[in-house]
Amino acid sequence: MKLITAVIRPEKLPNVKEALFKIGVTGITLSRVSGHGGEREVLEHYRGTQVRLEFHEKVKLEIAVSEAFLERTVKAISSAARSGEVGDGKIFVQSLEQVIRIRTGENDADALTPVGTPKEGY
Amino acid sequence: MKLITAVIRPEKLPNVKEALFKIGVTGITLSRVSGHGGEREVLEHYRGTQVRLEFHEKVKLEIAVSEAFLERTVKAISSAARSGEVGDGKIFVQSLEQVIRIRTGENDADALTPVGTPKEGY
Amino acid sequence: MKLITAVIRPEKLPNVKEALFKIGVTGITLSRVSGHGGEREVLEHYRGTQVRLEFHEKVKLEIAVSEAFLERTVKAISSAARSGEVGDGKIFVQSLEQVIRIRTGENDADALTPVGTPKEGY
Amino acid sequence: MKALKLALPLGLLTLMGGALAQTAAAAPVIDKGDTAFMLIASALVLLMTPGLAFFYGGLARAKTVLNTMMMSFIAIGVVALLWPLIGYSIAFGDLKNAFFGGFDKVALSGLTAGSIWNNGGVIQTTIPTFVFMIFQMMFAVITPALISGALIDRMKFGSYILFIGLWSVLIYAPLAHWVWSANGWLFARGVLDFAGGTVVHIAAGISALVAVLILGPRSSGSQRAAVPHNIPFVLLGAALLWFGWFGFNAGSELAADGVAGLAFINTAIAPGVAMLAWLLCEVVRGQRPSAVGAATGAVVGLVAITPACAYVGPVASMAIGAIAAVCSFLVVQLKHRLAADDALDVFACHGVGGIVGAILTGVFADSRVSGLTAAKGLIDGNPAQIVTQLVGVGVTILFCAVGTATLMFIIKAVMGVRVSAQEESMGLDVSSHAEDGYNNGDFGYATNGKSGSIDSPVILSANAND
Amino acid sequence: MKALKLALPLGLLTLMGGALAQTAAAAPVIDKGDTAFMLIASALVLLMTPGLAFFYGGLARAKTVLNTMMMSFIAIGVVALLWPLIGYSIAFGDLKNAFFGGFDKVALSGLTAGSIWNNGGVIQTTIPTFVFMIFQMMFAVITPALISGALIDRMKFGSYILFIGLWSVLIYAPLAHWVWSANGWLFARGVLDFAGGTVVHIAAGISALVAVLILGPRSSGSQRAAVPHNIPFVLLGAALLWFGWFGFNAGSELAADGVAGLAFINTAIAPGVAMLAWLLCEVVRGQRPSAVGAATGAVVGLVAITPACAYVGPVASMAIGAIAAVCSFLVVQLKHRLAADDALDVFACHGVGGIVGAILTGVFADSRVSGLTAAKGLIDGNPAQIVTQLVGVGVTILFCAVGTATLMFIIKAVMGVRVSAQEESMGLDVSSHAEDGYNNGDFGYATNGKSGSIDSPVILSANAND
Amino acid sequence: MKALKLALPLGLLTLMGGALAQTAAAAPVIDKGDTAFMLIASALVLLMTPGLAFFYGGLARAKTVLNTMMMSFIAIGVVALLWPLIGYSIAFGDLKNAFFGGFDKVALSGLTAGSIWNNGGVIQTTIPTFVFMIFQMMFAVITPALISGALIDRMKFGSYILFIGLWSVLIYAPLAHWVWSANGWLFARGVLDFAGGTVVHIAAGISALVAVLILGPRSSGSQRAAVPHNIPFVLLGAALLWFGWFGFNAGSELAADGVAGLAFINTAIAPGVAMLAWLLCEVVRGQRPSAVGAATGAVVGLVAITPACAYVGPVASMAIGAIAAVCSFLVVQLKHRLAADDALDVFACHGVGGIVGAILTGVFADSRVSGLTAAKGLIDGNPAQIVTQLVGVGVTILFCAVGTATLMFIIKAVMGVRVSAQEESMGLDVSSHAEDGYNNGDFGYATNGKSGSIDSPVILSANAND
Ligand SMILES: Nc1ncnc2c1ncn2[C@@H]1O[C@H](COP(=O)(O)OP(=O)(O)O)[C@@H](O)[C@H]1O
Ligand SMILES: Nc1ncnc2c1ncn2[C@@H]1O[C@H](COP(=O)(O)OP(=O)(O)O)[C@@H](O)[C@H]1O
Ligand SMILES: Nc1ncnc2c1ncn2[C@@H]1O[C@H](COP(=O)(O)OP(=O)(O)O)[C@@H](O)[C@H]1O
Repeated sequence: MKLITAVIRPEKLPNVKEALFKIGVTGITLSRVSGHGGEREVLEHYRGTQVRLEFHEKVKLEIAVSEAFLERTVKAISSAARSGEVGDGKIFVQSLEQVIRIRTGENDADALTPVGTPKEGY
Repeated sequence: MKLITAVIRPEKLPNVKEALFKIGVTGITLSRVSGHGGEREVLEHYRGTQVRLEFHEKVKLEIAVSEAFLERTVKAISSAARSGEVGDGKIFVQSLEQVIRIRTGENDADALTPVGTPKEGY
Repeated sequence: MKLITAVIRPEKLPNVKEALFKIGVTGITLSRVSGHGGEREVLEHYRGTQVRLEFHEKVKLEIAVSEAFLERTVKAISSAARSGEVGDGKIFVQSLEQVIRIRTGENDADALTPVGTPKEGY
Repeated sequence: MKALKLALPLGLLTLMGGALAQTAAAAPVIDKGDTAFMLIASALVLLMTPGLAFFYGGLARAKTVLNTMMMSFIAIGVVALLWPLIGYSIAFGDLKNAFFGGFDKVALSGLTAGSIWNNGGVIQTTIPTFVFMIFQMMFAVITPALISGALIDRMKFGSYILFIGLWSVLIYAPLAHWVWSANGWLFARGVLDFAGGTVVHIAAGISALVAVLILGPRSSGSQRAAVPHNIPFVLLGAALLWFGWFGFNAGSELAADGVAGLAFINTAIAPGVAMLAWLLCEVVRGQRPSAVGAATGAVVGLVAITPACAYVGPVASMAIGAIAAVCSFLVVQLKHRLAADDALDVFACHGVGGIVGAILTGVFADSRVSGLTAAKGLIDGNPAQIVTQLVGVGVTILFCAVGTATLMFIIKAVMGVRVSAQEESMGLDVSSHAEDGYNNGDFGYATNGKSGSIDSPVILSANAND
Repeated sequence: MKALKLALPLGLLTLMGGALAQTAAAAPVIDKGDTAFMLIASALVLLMTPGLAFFYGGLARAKTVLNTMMMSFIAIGVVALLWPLIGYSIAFGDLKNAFFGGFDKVALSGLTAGSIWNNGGVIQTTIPTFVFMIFQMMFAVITPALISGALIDRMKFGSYILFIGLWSVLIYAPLAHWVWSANGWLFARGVLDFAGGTVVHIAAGISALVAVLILGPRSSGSQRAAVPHNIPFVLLGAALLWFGWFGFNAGSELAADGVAGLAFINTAIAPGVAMLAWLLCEVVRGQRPSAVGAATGAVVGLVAITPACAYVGPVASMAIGAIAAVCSFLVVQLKHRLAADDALDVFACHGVGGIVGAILTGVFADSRVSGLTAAKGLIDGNPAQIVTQLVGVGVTILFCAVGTATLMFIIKAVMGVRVSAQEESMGLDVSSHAEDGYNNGDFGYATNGKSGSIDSPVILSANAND
Repeated sequence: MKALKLALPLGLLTLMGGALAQTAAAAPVIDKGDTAFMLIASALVLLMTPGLAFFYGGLARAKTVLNTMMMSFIAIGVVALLWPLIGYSIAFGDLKNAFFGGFDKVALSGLTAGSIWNNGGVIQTTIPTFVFMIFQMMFAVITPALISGALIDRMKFGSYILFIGLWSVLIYAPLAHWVWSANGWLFARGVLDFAGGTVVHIAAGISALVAVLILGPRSSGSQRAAVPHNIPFVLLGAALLWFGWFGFNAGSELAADGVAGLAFINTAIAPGVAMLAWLLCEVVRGQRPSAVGAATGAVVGLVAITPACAYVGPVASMAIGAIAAVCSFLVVQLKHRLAADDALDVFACHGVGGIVGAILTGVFADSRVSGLTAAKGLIDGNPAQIVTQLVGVGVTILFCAVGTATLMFIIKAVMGVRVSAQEESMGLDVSSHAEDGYNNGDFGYATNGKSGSIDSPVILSANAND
């Protein structure tokens, strides 16, 4: 199994979500992060003080998938999140040794199958 | 060493915390995340607009442990976080190549031993 | 490639940032986390109720680097984030199988090179 | 409005403060100055209820902030409907008996813009009856809202609405008649309550305590996490309460005169000193002086000075503020020993503060400062007043306890009073109001009310659907 | 200010409410009570604009909260400059014609602290002219600010400032003359608008609708994410609006008397009932009673009672509140069918509420309660008033629609009205004001204005630099 | 209160504005209109201090928001204790000398609800003495609170309390005597300061500057991160300040008349124009017009118009607002060159705004508008007034600088003035108040005060314990 971590623009989240749902990926964990990369700094002014915002708001998605789903998931995210401007973000792939579904104690690929879909893990 | 990442319900956090402390795990990093899985959407209404909350509030725990502690930690989390309803969350286990304690520069298992407890790493 | 995850004190962030920029690391993803380790609890009081803050505010940095950059990055963080007091935090290193730059679809080390710097990946 | 009414038992119809010595013979006229004052005072008292919403809302958790605030706001709606229709008539209608005012003023029948309030001909004021009615309505709004602080985090919103509606008509209105109407029996008994220590604060504090006993405690989870989510809101609420309280206390004189001035200065002094006293208590106990403590102390001082404000001098006012703060502080420390889970300390603040204030009114009332000869306490040579005050306190406690228990039991039987455990753990904002107090907007979808339309999330595969 | 003016068509110069029966012979004097009331009422009306800023700001997203709030705040600045310089003169200057007031009062020339307002000698009040001027200014401030709710999330801030400046001088001021000046043509026509149902609310609602048609809808992204970011702020805003509205409505009597009292009580009752009605609508539709709904309902009730407040009795006031809430609720449900992207429902709340209120004034005005014999509606035997009200509504709609469209087209041509798509997606707080509403401070650097100084981030290597 | 006092040097006891021409022979009576106005004005001024708490609190960082707000709130407590006990007597006690008022009014001895304020028999007003006392108290509350903005993020809370307590008694009260009491020496000198430009704003601004020089700058870490954490709170604070300022300025007339009306309109106009001027400065410097800028500009305009408000016409008022905003803006840009770390620009806003306003009062005071013949400035043919104003400014600066320095050095010697570096880096909310401004509640544990009880976290193994 793999853990896919994607850092994307917040405004692209709806697109990415739809793209993931279309290919059948519904297990997602999201968080709000700040990213620094090639984007220009934003300047703010408060009274006599200048403030540089070197970090931009991003959304991080963490998705555990079975090997079989890896490529299509990466592709889905990557095309749905692209604007073509600097700052679109990155996708990281790591290997995952074990997954446990807390509710049932199920292990590994079984744990990745959503409720009521006794299909092959994705 | 392993990195355990658990996504749980916020209301189960106190239980999980106690369970971890009981088995001697005290190094924990927490964050607030939003999870999407098998749970039902929540509908909200604001004037004429319907809002679907497709994501539910969750808490993510990241815990680095030595091999020896892996199983009991996973078990502790898994039983303390269980409600039996859809949405209880997942536990992910990844291998960890290196751990450095910033304060001392110590490496690996040493870095996982809490202050004042020169016992075997956990 | 490696994924470096560092949990540091918020007040040390400016130092760490400078240290990273100096060695040429500009791709960073930050988030706000709460950490529990060896630090003392903070007590708060609200009317008749005592509240224990067992968790302390920390900042988590995630940085993907090529092998070549690993050591100097870890060193930079570790020395810039050190105060010598309990609670300075930890650095975790994991292996990273794949990195994709969303904007271009580039893969692996290429994806780690910032805009306009066609030098060796770091 | 006690300054006016006190005149009565002594058979005096002349009023305090200046130009008001009309006899019954002279046609009563509206005084523009008094009317201006009472109009603005009424607006100030209205603002107290949103102030309370912030005071309570800031103390609540983020996931129940809206429910907590709505419990105050809805009181404006409910009482704005019921008070003109029936509550006012029960409280200030015809003077046939000592226990309630009757039905002649139902739906404000007969009142016009030209009516001047005279409490059935017994007391002549110089303000329009409409203005008196609305000033009183603002009191009737905030009193049940005060109770809500005890009930947050687990009460059904519908049951709460029913409860405060019935409470305001069946408990508040009669009590207001007893204490403030020219023929009310507690009024006749000589109980001193200038601006509502008994009718408002003891009534709310006791009712809160009784109501939570029937409602039951919060789940241990929500109790554990019960840390104020936004303390600046608590301070905002305290500030708006204090600001409005000037209308509440000084306005109770129904005229812009020196007695109103005395009521006003005490409404500034007592809570200021109570704030200091509360912080000192914290320091003495080894804690830090806290913002929640400052806000709480000020509110307790405001509560305690309410019955006394026009009767006592400024130094006595300092004493009342300090004593009430210490008493209330001690009760708050002990609250975890109580069976009742009074979430935001309504009893400890309003109940205790009100009782202390009512009794100390009997101690410190001083006609040499106020000029109100009927209002003498211990220090002015009338120790018997303390007994009278105790009677007032006792009757109020009894009536409110029995009345509230009855209402709560009936509502519990008819429709239930608690949300389900699951709704409680979700937080009442989402479960009772389908809203979140704070949104960052990125993770949710607005679907324009058209489910399945082109704007809504496209969900194609079956297994993605739940 | 209608109670005063209504006297005119009937040739009566005597005023309502008591001691004001001076004939033209007696030297007019300032009444301290009335002046006290109007000074405070003016302060209350000022507070409505920040209240609106919170009402709108809370409903907006976190990344446009400042821009949304600034659209209200800047209106205070713009109108505080333009109203004394020119707007006041256009609205209340000499009485040469029925369509605008002239230029004799430009820069308030000739006014002194001793001037008493008498609308060119026709109507004698007992308040200083300065006080009348500032009370009116507060109305001129909030009216364009109301429009802003429709325009948020995409309008250029500079264009907005130009728009409201021109709007307040060229549209608001003449309209105020028509409806409220002693020789205004709608006033002469007998249109009843006590406190600004037409001039303020219909004008703002219609202008908002027309302006967004020209401005265009928000990007689908910002529309989708348009969930209120801070509902306690919405409640705070509603509370401050309500509080200020007492000054707005009761103050429009320009005197502290029984008519002001009637206006005041209706300003409490109608919105209270409207709040309940809105929540009931939500429940009937199968939703939960929401905090945003309660706030919206109360505001709609306030809007609807504005033209009627001093003319109708309390039960009629309940009816007006309830009917307006239901109408407005229905329009809000349908809003997604409209082409116009009226972001915060300015039309549905102020337009619809204002129209319903104006018409119902013609139905419920009842001189038996108010004592204002010139203000009779259907239930007081004067069905023709409804037609008169419809004329007022129609003229206002027409004038504002044409005027707003003209202004917007000109500004669009001259300097554009929309920010770029990229600025819109960043959020206007950062792109138009270079500020974030909320900061946690850890991730940003304050550089003391000295770039490159020792305090600023040390950036050494070239490839780290952008 | 200058309109009243100015009458004196000219030997006139007749007061402005209408019906008040009683000679000493006629028994003084309370005017209901004036009293109504002053009661509400006092409430408005009280609200300014919480307004300030939000203005400052929003500009502070999230981890020091409570400490910042408490520095304002505690001023209410401290001064509510000290002003009635001693401060009032020093400022407005018997008239034996020109430098302080004496001790005859200690603990308000001798005052009753019937007392009418006449400043020792020299000036006859028509309001109760209690009302005058409390109106003045509200000024004494906010002035030291203003200073706190400079001191945030590092001052010991206990030392701060001691400082403002001493400051209010030893610096504020005498200064108030000099400028506002009938025999104060600056008053006799003819210094024009209607509502407190010198006594309140210059005093606070200078004291802030001197105090921070002794306190020392914040750590570079907190200075760096010093970005406003909640700008809507800044706007809320500015709005409440502005709202309250109407009471502050117009109330200083102590009567509801045309002069109060003039003071009121200038209190709306000058800050409105100052807001625009500040935003224009930002744009001229190539920045964006910001919300913090709008709020700051408005406050600076309010400060600058304070001494002048009842003396100048509306166009002069615009000029004062604009000039003060530009001056203050420039000083803010230069602040990083100063050694003093005046965290929230108290000197740049209140000091500079106050000085500019005081001097411009000497330029623009115009008796042809105000009717106050003793208040003539340059444009009214009295250039000498500018010199008089400069004397007033100079004396205030000198007295406050020396006085504040003395107090701070003593307190520093006795108990220290700064928290430890570690406490500063934790943030003063946790370290001085053991509270967090905002909590989400999930990560902390409430333990009901019973440590070790069944509700507290079960911690079993030793190595888990710290
Ligand atoms: N090496 C990295 N490690 C971790 N996060 C990174 C790294 N490089 C980029 N990111 C994340 O991706 C985001 C976008 O990267 P950026 O370099 O700005 O744009 P692009 O990927 O289009 O070149 C950054 O804001 C940051 O959150
Ligand atoms: N494949 C996945 N990748 C990442 N996070 C997941 C995945 N599946 C579930 N989660 C996280 O776990 C939470 C609970 O999962 P859910 O499917 O709702 O319940 P259950 O595990 O009980 O079937 C989700 O809200 C999400 O945060
Ligand atoms: N085993 C661990 N797994 C995950 N995070 C850890 C672990 N140990 C420590 N941390 C993180 O590092 C922070 C600092 O650790 P702590 O033990 O307090 O100090 P130190 O590293 O100086 O001994 C903690 O607050 C926590 O966020």
